[in-house]
Amino acid sequence: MTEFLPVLAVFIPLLGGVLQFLMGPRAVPVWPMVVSGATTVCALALVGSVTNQGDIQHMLGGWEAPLGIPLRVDGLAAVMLLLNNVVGGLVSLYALGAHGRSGAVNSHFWALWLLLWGSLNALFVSGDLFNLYVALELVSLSAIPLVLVAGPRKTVAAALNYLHFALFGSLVYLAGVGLTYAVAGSLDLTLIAGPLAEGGPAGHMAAACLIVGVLIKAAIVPFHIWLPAAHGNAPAAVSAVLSALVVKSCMYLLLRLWTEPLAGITVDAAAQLLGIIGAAAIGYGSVQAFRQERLKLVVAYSTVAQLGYMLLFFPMAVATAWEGAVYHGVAHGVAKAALFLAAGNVLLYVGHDRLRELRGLDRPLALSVFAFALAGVSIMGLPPSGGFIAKWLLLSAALETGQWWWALVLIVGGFLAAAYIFRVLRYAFLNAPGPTIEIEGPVPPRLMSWTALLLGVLSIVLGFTTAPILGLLGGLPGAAP
Amino acid sequence: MTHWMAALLITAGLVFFLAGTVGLLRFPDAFTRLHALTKADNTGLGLLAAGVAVLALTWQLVLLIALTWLLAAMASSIACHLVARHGLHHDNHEETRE
Amino acid sequence: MMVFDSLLALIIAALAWRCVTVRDLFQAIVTFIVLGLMLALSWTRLDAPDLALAEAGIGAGLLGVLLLSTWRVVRDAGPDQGEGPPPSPWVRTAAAVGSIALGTAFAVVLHTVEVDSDRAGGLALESLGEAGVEQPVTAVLLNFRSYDTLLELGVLLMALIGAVLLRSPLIHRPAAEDTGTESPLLPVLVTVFTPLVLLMGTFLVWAGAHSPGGAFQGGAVLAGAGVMLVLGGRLGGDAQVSLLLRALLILGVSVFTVIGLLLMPLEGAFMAYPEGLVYPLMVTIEFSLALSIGLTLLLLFTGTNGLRGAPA
Amino acid sequence: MSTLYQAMPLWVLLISLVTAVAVFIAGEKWQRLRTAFNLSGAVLKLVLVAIMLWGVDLGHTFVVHLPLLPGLNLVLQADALALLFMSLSAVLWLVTTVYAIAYLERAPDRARFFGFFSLCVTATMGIAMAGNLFTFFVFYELLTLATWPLVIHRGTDKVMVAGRTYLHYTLGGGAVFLLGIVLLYHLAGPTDFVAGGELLHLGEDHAGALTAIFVLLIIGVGVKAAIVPLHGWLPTAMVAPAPVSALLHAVAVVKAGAFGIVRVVHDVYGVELVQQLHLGTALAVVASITIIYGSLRAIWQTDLKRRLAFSTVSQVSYVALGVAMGSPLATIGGLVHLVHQGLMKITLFFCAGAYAETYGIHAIRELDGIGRRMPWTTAMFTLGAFGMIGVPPLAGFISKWYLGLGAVDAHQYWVIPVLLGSTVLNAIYFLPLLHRAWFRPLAITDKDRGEAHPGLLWPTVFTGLSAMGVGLLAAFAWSPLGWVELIVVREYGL
Amino acid sequence: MSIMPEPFALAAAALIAVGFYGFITQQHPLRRLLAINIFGNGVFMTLILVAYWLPGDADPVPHAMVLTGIVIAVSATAFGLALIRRRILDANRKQDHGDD
Repeated sequence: MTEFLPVLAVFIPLLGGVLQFLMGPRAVPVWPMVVSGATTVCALALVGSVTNQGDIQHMLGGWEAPLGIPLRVDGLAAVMLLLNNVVGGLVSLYALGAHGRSGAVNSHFWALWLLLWGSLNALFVSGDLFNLYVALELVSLSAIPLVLVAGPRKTVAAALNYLHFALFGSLVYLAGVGLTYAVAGSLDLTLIAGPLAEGGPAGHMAAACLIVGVLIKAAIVPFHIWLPAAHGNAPAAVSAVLSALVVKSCMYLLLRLWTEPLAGITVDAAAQLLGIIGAAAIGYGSVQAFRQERLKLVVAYSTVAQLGYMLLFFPMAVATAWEGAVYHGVAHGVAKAALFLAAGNVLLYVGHDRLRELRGLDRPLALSVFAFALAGVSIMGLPPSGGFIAKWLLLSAALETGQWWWALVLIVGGFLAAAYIFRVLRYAFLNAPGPTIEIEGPVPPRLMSWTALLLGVLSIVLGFTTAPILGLLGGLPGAAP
Repeated sequence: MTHWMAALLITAGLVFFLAGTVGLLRFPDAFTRLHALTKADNTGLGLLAAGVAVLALTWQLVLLIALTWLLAAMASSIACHLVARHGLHHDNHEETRE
Repeated sequence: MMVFDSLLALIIAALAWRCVTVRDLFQAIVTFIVLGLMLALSWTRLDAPDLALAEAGIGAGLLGVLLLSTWRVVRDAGPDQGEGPPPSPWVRTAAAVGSIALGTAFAVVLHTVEVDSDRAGGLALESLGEAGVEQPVTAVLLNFRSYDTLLELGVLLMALIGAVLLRSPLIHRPAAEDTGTESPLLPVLVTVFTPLVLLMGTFLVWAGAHSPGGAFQGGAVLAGAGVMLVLGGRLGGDAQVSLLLRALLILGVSVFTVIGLLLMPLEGAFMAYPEGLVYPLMVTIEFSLALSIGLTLLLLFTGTNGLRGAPA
Repeated sequence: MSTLYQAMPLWVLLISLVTAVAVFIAGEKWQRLRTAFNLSGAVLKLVLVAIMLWGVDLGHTFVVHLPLLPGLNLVLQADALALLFMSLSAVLWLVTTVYAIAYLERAPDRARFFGFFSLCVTATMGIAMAGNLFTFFVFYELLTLATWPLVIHRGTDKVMVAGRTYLHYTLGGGAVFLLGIVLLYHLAGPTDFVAGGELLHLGEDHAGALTAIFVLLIIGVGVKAAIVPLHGWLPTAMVAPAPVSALLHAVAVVKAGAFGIVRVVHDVYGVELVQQLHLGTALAVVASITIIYGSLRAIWQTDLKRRLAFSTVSQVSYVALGVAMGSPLATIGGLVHLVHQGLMKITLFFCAGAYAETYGIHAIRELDGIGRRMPWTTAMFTLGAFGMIGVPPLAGFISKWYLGLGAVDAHQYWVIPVLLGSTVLNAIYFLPLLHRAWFRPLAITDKDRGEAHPGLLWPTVFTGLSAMGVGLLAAFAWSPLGWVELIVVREYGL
Repeated sequence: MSIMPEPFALAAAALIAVGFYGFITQQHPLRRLLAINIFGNGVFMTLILVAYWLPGDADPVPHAMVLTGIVIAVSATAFGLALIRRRILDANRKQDHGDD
């Protein structure tokens, strides 16, 4: 039974989304909630069985590699599945408040969201280079229409830009897939490492294409320009998913590719370059986040910055850095979802998210502001939170490898994050006269406030659940235990 | 023998195509261009099809080639007609400049 | 043949360059379509007739119609639809240098790559006997790597939902002032050709088992028939969508998934077909796929929720 | 011993955390319920701390391990030193809560205030019970975060600026501290707080690295301990409501810093290593400079709370001074000052708050003649001020006496003039104040509202009398001095 | 492989280079989509070459990949075109409102 779980984790939400499309508005919200629940349960069961029994593999169609496509769930995939499905389940609950009424747009939202959910699960369980390309495209092409749910007029430009980059990035990746197949004759992630390493210039070109393609899709500086508008204008639930999970899935892919199929071919210069890009992303994203005048753009630029931390793994490439980078992905995912959901509540209540006019919000929206603050702690990397553990691990790795400059980047990055998080909180707590909230929308439904808060609390709780999660993750692939 | 015949027919077809293309490039406006294109290409295609048909081994294949030619000729004629009509009714010579 | 190939390659490169650099958008689009046809030609030279069919039908044909229709909207909107200022000379130079470097690198790599000839494809060719169909590409698409195909159908569906969300229809019914002047030949075209095209689409799907063709190419041709009906005024977009249409849209992906899931406990793997049932199952899947693909592509063309026959 | 009993540190921590959550949930609406939660939490905590005091005296050990990473544990342990700080916090939390309920009687956002207040106490408890540097840091940063909403409680533009200054200092200090910890862990592996430290064996080979790390760590905790030149946030943070200034800035936050210095010197490095690296004297010099500088600055402050703040800057460094000298007697002086200064300074801040709340007095010149209107408050203020100056037999005298003895013991004779000078300066900035309050004609023109609200007065009286009591009864075994002697005996292995 | 120039390999490289250049320099969203598609065609051509280089019959795996790739690229492009149309509609509507 356990070997069927990866398939179910992909196809429950995928088929659920397809059937939602078939049934239309009448099925909202009962059917999507049933599917969400089933998906979460199934994925958690999958994570549980990986925890207990180790890696799971399922050869699709019964064909052996390299003929068929393998589904594999190892520690890394299991951790990402855990993140994906916990955040996904909570976002579904939040969306029940935001998109729970029937109506064509809401129906499309649920169809796309369930499809996106399934696509992300498909990405995490895939063990095949080309199948990963298809999964990447699935993720992008369900994510971009989701941006439009906020109303095409506001979002169409952002969506178009997003589409351009997503499409271009995946084609670059596909070029890498093609070259890999040329030198390796296989697409199975476990079979291509050796041939790639001996592939000469073609091997290097393949590796470069794969990495650059994923970087474009992950919105890493300087390929980030599509991200803020898309993440900043999408509906809250979608922004949360995009920032917490979608770009994260690309970072996951980068980690996976680097440590497994490309392990023999990566050069130190490239690793250092990735680290430098990461540092640049941290600096640039944070400064931009600090300068934004809209709440959701602050959070969106924060994503640009936070993705940089995961890139610091590459130059260090020791077990501690591995754990730190993955943990950062998890912690950031949870925290960023909380931030966007909280921001969505603000937007719902106030009708806009212009920062200067959001004064004294902590009284009407105490729960959301609190959620924002808790998640902010994790984003700043302050204890006790998941973000802190990640920062601690990365700091330790920096000293372990003698590359102390990354430690400075981490410390400065924490400061910059504090600057933009506290800037938001300052407005929220401000009582002084000045432009105040004029249009007061409905107070967000309790469900929406509490899901945001729950995610905020989770991002703190992650500061104490390190042992089981890192135990599930396992060590750096290829390194001696 | 059949090879030579086929070669001859195909070459003739190509000449018509060439002529049509030259017409397309050289004629002044849309109508004359259409004229060149449709006339020359239909004939060219016919010759080409005939050349290939000579080489065909079974009569089914010949039938298929004939059908192909018929359909292509019909399609291009109707398309030409539609384009010309559109040009006439809209009196729109924008695209004929250059 | 070397000369011919070189000429074709040169034309392809020149067309690409022209498509990117030509000032006029219309010309760029037309160049793009021609480029697609040339690519199709070159791919037949490279032993890839399936892909040539697909490129000519979907990449150049269907996409071409779509591009031209969109071009009309762009043109009607006036000249100010460009995106901001043109890039600075610096950007241009950097892009030129970058692209030359990229192109050179690719050329060098493609000329020096030591291709591994012991590969999955060879295995696929050897295992054709177990795949249920003779045509290797179909075997890969619907059996060995059917999962990719299944997921890809999801991409189509998502693009459709996205287009529907945009509510930017592109229904090509003759405009009101044109109705009186409608060509008498157009109905002929539609009446004569539609059945033929439908027949050909069906044939392509069915032929996919043993010769070039398959669900995608067949679906594209089916969509082409639909496009023709739309352009001929026999079929129009509709804001309302019937349950039947939606059911047909998801038919492919549902049939595919349900077969895979139902057989999973029996065969021990998702999408493993039981011996003896391989061929019928694959044909069932292929036809439902083609139907869904055709309808999806057609709706992507109209940009609407649903379809409506012969508008009054 | 049952595990539940063993896990006492966890319960002590959770009780204030649960209180915080309960207060947040009760919110603005259910005021009585919230107050009930708050007070019962404080009382319960006091009871638990008392039980632990008794337990530690009997020699029980309380340790809780929560493994986070291989080799990285959250460790909560209650040794004698921890309990010293915990008792202080627990007692003063209850007292300050009573005071704050009266002080904020009609103010808005009380749920938020008391929630974060309880969270601050949680953090302080965590700092006290931290069993290693990592745990210490976790709670140290939690304290920063939980204090910020209290500093900016009023929400005006002015306090926002103060809040920003506060964050600049504390987050900066935290970052430096973090760097120090990571470096130390990298060098020596995870080290728990152990009397005498565990680093002595590294002293030979890594003297430079250890010195650098020591400096980083001391800067990190020095920010909260307001050691010059890292003291800038403390006077600015006086914009916070009086109970915050009283408990947090006079006691919890600065004491957390001072406590951190004690832990670093005694339980991470160990006195022997600190002396071997010549760091003790350096720290003593910095502490002395802070003592003199703070006192000097206090003299020129015209705002009552700011003068008290600079007095805090000066007084807290007594702790650092005592610890740095490396003699048992000086250590006794330093540690006992942790409690003594807390009691005295909270009394002074309570009085300042009472003045401000009752008659709107902020500036020192407005104090003229207030002794006649508010005799009890002013009496307590006088007690606190005399204690600060070090008039025998009040609490401050005991501390200074032991510091002086320690200086002689450690042959650091230059410390004695520092102590004397500080005493003189204390007198210079406190005595004119007392003179104004008792002997000058009344300055304020408001109508006579008599004494402060009982809710403000009684906590003040309690702490004021306690400050006197711990001095008078210092010789008893259960006095802070007696407890500190126990600690020092254990620390030095005497 | 021989070092003889392969015309189609050069064409693939040219398509990739030109597509990249267009992606960077083109401002109009429709032109950019075209450039991306040209880039994609270069990639497809590469894959087809890889398939062609298998001794004996052409390798069906890259062919399947290209077919999948074409369908994905076309559906994404179709969606992109819908986006472009929508943007123009919105811009027009805004202008109309401006005229009122």
